[in-house]
Amino acid sequence: MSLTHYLVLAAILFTIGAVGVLVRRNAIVVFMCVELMLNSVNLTLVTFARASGTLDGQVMAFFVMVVAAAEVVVGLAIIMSLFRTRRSASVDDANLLKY
Amino acid sequence: MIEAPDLSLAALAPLLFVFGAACVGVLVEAFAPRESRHPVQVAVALVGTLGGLVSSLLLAGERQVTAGGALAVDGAAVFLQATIAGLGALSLLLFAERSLDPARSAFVAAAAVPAGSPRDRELITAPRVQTEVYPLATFAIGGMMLFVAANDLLVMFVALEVLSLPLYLISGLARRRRLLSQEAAVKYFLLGAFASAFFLYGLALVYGATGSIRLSAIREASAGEAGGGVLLVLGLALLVVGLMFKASVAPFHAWTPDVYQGAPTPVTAFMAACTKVAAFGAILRLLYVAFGTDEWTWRPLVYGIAIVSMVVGAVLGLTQTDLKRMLAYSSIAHAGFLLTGVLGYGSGADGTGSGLGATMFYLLAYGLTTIGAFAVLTLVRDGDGEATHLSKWAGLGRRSPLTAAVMALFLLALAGIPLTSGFTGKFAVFRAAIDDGAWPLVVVALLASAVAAFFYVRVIVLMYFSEPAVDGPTVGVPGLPTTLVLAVTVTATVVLGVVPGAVLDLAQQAAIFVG
Amino acid sequence: MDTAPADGLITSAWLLIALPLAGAAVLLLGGRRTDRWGHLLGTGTVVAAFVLGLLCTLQLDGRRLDVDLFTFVATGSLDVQAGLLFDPLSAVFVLLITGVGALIHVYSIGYMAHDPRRRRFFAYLNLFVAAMLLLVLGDNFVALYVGWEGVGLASYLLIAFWHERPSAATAAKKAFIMNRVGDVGLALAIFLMFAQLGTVSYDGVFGAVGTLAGGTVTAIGLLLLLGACGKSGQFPLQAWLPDAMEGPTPVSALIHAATMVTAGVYLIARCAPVYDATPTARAAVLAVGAITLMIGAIAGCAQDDIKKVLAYSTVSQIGYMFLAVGLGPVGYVAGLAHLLTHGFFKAGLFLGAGSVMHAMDDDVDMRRFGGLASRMKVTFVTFGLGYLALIGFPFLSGFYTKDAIIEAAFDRGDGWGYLLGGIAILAAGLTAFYMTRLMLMTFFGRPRWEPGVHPHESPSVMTAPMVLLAVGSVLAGFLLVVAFPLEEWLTPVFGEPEAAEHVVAPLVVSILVTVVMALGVLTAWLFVGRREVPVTAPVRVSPVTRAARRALYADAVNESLFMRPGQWLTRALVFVDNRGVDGAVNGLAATLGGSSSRLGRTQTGFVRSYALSMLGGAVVVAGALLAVTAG
Amino acid sequence: MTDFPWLLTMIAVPAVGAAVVAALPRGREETAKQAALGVSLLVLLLAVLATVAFDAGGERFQLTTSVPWIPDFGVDFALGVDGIALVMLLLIGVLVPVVVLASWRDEPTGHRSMKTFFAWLLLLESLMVGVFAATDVFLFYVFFEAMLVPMYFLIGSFGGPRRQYAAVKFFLYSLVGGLVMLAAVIGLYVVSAGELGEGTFAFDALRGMEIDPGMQKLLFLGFFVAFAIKAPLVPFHTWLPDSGAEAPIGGSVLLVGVLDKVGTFGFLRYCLPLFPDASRDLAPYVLALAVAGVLYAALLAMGQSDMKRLVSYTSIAHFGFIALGIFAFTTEAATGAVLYMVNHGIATGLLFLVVGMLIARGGSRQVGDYGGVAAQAPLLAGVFLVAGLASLALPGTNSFVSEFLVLIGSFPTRPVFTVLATVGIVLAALYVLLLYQRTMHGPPRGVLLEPSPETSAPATGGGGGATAATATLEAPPPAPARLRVRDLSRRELAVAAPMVALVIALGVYPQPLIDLIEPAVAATMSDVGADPAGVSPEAPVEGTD
Repeated sequence: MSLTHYLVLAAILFTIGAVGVLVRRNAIVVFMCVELMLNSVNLTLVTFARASGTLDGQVMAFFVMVVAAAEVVVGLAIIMSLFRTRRSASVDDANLLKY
Repeated sequence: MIEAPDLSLAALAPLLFVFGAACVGVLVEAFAPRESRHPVQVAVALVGTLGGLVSSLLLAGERQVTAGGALAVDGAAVFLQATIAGLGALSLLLFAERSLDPARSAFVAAAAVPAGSPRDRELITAPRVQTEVYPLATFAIGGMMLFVAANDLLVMFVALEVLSLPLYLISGLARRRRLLSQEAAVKYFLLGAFASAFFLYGLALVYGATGSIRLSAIREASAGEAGGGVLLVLGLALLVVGLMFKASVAPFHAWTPDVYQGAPTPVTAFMAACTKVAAFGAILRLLYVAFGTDEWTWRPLVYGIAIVSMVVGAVLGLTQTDLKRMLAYSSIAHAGFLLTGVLGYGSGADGTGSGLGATMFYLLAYGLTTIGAFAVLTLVRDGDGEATHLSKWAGLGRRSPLTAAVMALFLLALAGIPLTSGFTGKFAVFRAAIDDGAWPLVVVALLASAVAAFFYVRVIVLMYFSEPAVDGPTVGVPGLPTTLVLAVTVTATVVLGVVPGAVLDLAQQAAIFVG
Repeated sequence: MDTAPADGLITSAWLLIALPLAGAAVLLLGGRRTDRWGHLLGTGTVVAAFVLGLLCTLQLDGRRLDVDLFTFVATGSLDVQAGLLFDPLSAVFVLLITGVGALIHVYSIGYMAHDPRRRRFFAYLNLFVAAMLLLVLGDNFVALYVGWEGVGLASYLLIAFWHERPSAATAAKKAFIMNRVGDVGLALAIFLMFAQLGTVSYDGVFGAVGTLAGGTVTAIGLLLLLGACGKSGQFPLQAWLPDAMEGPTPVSALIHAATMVTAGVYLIARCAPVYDATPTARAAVLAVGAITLMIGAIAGCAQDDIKKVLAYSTVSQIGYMFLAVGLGPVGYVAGLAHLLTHGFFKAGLFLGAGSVMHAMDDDVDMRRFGGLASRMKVTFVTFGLGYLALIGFPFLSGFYTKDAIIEAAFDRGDGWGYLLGGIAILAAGLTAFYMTRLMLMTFFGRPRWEPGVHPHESPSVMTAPMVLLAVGSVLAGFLLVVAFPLEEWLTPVFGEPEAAEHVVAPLVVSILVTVVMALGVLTAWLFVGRREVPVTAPVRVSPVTRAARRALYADAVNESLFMRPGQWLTRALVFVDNRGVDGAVNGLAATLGGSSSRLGRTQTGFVRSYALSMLGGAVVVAGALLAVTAG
Repeated sequence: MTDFPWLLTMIAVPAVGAAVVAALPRGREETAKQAALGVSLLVLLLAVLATVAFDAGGERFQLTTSVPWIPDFGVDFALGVDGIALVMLLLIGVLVPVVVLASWRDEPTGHRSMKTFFAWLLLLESLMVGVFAATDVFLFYVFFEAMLVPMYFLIGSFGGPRRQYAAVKFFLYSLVGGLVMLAAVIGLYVVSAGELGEGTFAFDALRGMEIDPGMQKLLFLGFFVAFAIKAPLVPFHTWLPDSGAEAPIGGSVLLVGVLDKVGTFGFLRYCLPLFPDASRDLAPYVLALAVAGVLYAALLAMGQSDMKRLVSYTSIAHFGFIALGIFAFTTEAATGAVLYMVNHGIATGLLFLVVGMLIARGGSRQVGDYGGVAAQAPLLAGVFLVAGLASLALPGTNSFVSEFLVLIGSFPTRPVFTVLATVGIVLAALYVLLLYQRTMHGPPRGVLLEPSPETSAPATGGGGGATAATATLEAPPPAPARLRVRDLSRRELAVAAPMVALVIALGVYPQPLIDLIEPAVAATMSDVGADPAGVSPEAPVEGTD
């Protein structure tokens, strides 16, 4: 398996994540799809690190994980408060602001 | 033996001040007694941001790359940091306003209490003030200041998140109309995270294409066409998408009206002013430093995006009936105008154009005016908080001439009428663009300005030439913080319009990127 | 001929204009304070001007003198000096204007005695005299033009003097507008002269006419003729003059009979050097004169309004004058002589008509007159003398001057000459017919007065001018043609008279004209004098009569050719402007607004559609970038 | 005397005056009026003194002041006047006090204080002086656009029933024009940076540039559109009837009298000298618009039932004449055009003022609501007539001289356009006399009719209007109808008298103004490649013998 395969896999994952964001209604799932996108990036980074023979990419992956974790904290908090108010985590229900 | 990275503390002083204040703020939140928290938090945040402002002003003329090459402390960075710190301090003053809302604050007392619950109704009028917004906002300011100085893509990404995450939170902290506020936060968060993912993927691709994420290294690599090609171009595209999102440039603007409308007005002011500055700082740095030699690639792209943004902002703004939403569309249109300045990079790859300085001046002028405009919005209230519906503003000129006059000034500045800062800024960016041969773009920009002027003028018509509504809003008497903000922004709007020479000169001198 | 700077009394020729102008200014600005003595001041200034004019004329001695006043407009190569030219031609006009003007001022003191606005009437009359004097005294075309439009204004003010009457207001407007049409011609002639010659002074233009291309001279001549037609009520701009009778009768006498309407004749005579150089334009003058001559005479035959009859008569008589000046050098003097005698007898006739109206409670319908000869002896006698002078009764004024014109026409010697002469003789017969009809209907027959009307003679302040004018009507022709020939007086202007080669012997012409005149009188007596005149005009009349009553449909033509299409055009343009031009702008605004709300619908409020738009944007951006890179 | 900063003072005095008037406490309306009158008279005095200090035969620009303003853009705060600008300053000096006096007792419709009105008026005066006195293109542009704001508020706050629509329309039209011009201004700067090495906005420096013809056309169009909207040429004119009709009378006078002249002034000052080749190439098109405007607007004026709209349309026709004079490229015509700018300000200003006086009496702008006024208000009718005659350019009034100069000067170079425009003088007579006849002549009728005696008694109470209206339906028609109209008051006479005097004086002796104007016009003509000495006759003139 060449490195290209990893890159393609990562791209597929990224796409799945992006499409997930578009098609899923549950805010948590949408958010998980974003996380999937981030992780596909991690895969890409690690692949490139491997290709260039340096560790930079792998270090970056760690950075991304940390940031993702922080994002989870913030995100869950926000989604939680929405859920508690509306008793629903569907992003389509949050539709007061428009036009 | 690992070498410690070179770290110029002096050059990092603005960042250190702000982040330091943010950390202290967290500690205060944890340890200070509830009664004394508010003044202390405000003081800490202001000291931090003003310290950042002062220290960045002292850094004027500084040109170095520090922190192991991760940060570039150059003219542009310092100018934008000072701008962000200053605008941030003004926003914080708006946060700190306590005399307008009967409940003493624009922010929710307990964010965890479900909106609309009995406890929430109880709290809505309780004079309890929550102070977590101050450290959060200070972190965001710090993130923004880091953003504009980031000399490598990873730092840029981290800064992006540092500035975004607190913003997501404080967007949802409105005391009134909490449902809207929460919805705004969710939308902002989900879309922001989505955009971050794009940015990050772009980062990865650029890394793959060039083997580095240092801007200067990317520049060399792209110039040499060594690792260029498709990966680099795709990477550039995705990076741009991530940044344009933050700058609320169409077609990545969709969140802007909703979030501007839903977020607490001081936060909207903060976002409109500071986020825009930070995002454009990063765009400029990315395009000029990393892809400065690749000008031919991004130029048509920015050209097109600028047109879309101006047209969408101006046209959609026409039919808005909510002032905050209207200002959001105005912000989208202004993002387009700013992009015309970005195009004034200079012929060839040497970057001799006046675009950088012009754009930075525009950012400063726009930031000050827009904060002022939102500050006026906080004054006009009815029983349900701020009265942002356009119809409520009818006849305001008769009811409260001073408020209306100040608002009219800001609107005229946003429309770009001479003798206001908006005109100077527009003139500067358009000149830069025409200088670079982009006159068709400028013509479009001018037409868009004309269209946009219609909705600004419509507000003035309502305020001055209409009969006051019977159940019209009341105009609150602002406390010291808001008064201060209004004084500063009004003065700046007029001064930058009438005698802009010194500041323009400053921006032009600061228009230097290193790295 | 050289122009010399003025000397002696003539240096103060500007006072001729200034005196009546000052009178007008005092009366207009002075307000009610001047009500008591305003008419005296107004009359006094004109009398003073007459005396001054007379003295100047006596000093003139056939010279051509220039009075330079000040620089009116000088820019670039245009240099218009405000200056006066006092030469035999202008002297003749000065005397006519101030002389007849003074008499009519005196008459007006009585005629307007009971009008609360008498002061203003005199102010306007003074204004007219001043403008008319400027017209004839100016030494360049711009001064002429200023006077030209000035008399138009005075005419407007005076026709609309009783402006509560809508008919008066409309008539005044009509007069001004039709005059303006003519003025366009005059203005364009001036522009053309300036463009071609770089000057607008008489000396400059006339001196250089010879250098111009023939077509240009013809164009100038035709444009000047258009101006002359407007002012003098000549075809095709004749329709305003009869309507102008809405003004007080002294106005009709002074402006619309004796002086202003003859300005066209003055213009053509003054521009003799131009017309001498262009046979084409001269032919046009002839044609205009001949056509108008007939139109006026025919229309005059069918009018019942005493002033309208006189008005059409004026139109017709000025046609004679145009015919004369159109004949070229041989005709100028004849035309001007007729102009002067016509000034006397037509003014006298109008004053007489005013006296009659005064007696008949301002009624003008001759069908309700009749038998006034015994009640108003002075009026009858003076009017009768004027009548005889007009129809060319032997040895009265009209006899001399009209015959001269007819002779000159025959003297052309070609077929056209016979045609023109024939027309002129025919018109003389028609003149005799309609004037006799007027006399018979007014002064003879059974009284047909409205109940309550008690005719009486007018006061002496009115009759005195009538008597003087009647004397003039009787003698002027003899004096001007035989005793002190006008021809000699005007020699410095038009050059030595050529020895006329008569095609038809003058005696033959005179006899012919007299016979035709007698036929006209006879016919009138047959039609009117022998029968009872119906008090209301008969409805069932021949098409010829109907056409004559409506003045050969001149108004109808104007209305259907200009007025109605103009109104339609205006209405259409208002629609175009509101819906088209403004509509386009408003439509653009509406389109923007519409697209705004339609585009606004894309802001659905759903996060997922926002994300989709972002993803779409990202794909487009990436695609575009790749395309740019690849291409 | 010439060292004194006349122009700066003329800008500063009304600006300070505006601030003072605005800062007066509420309820001091009388003080505000007096202060405004005093300040405007002071400006008039300054304008006259500046004219005295001006040497007609001297340098092109005099009384100059120049201070660096925005060095980064190469902008100077540079003031200076040539003869053309100077006569416009004189016009401003004359019109503003008259307008102040005319607005003395205006009852504002928007319940807004007259204090604000006068403050805006003075600010407008300051900016108007600035726009004519600027010799830096950027500075000119700034004044050009800033001028919109006070006018916008004057229309919007103090105008008629449709003032909102009119104000927005005015603002947007002008703004669009201004923005297009902004592009050209920037373009000019960029071009100058290429041509002269350093970007500049100084008029004198820009004048000497040789710009590429294609670029010239673009820049010319940029300026032209702005000016053609300001001094409305067909088809950019539709804002003026709305604004002219809805603005308060004083606003209309200044709008049409001065503000719109900036457009024609701009043609002459900026379009011709800066872009001579483009001006020559595009002149036929401009002339076509101008002449179309003369005829089209005159016909439209006849079709108007609203007096103020009518007068606005007449102004559009007059602007056509001015544009014709400017783009005929002869000294005579251009001098006439400048003179026209002054004279039109006075004549149409007077017409607006007197129409305003009539409207103040009847409360209606409709022509059809008046009739027979002359019988009972002879002074009003007299002033109306003088204004109307000046509008139709009767000789003896000031407009004649300018219209005549325009036409006679245009004829040699543009005979066809001139002939068409000359037809316009007939139409001018038509619309003026129609208006005059309908309102002033004829039997008394319309809104000013006196209610019959028996109905006026109960109408002394509150709702007099309604009572009178219902009563007249029942009452038999009163035998001799009379109008309830008073003639001009002393204040109104004080407004009209100086204007009438100017109409006559400048009609009889215009040469002093021409002497002021001509050198600057000649300089402009040589810039555009025409012979500054004027038209040379086509046929050689031989000595008169």
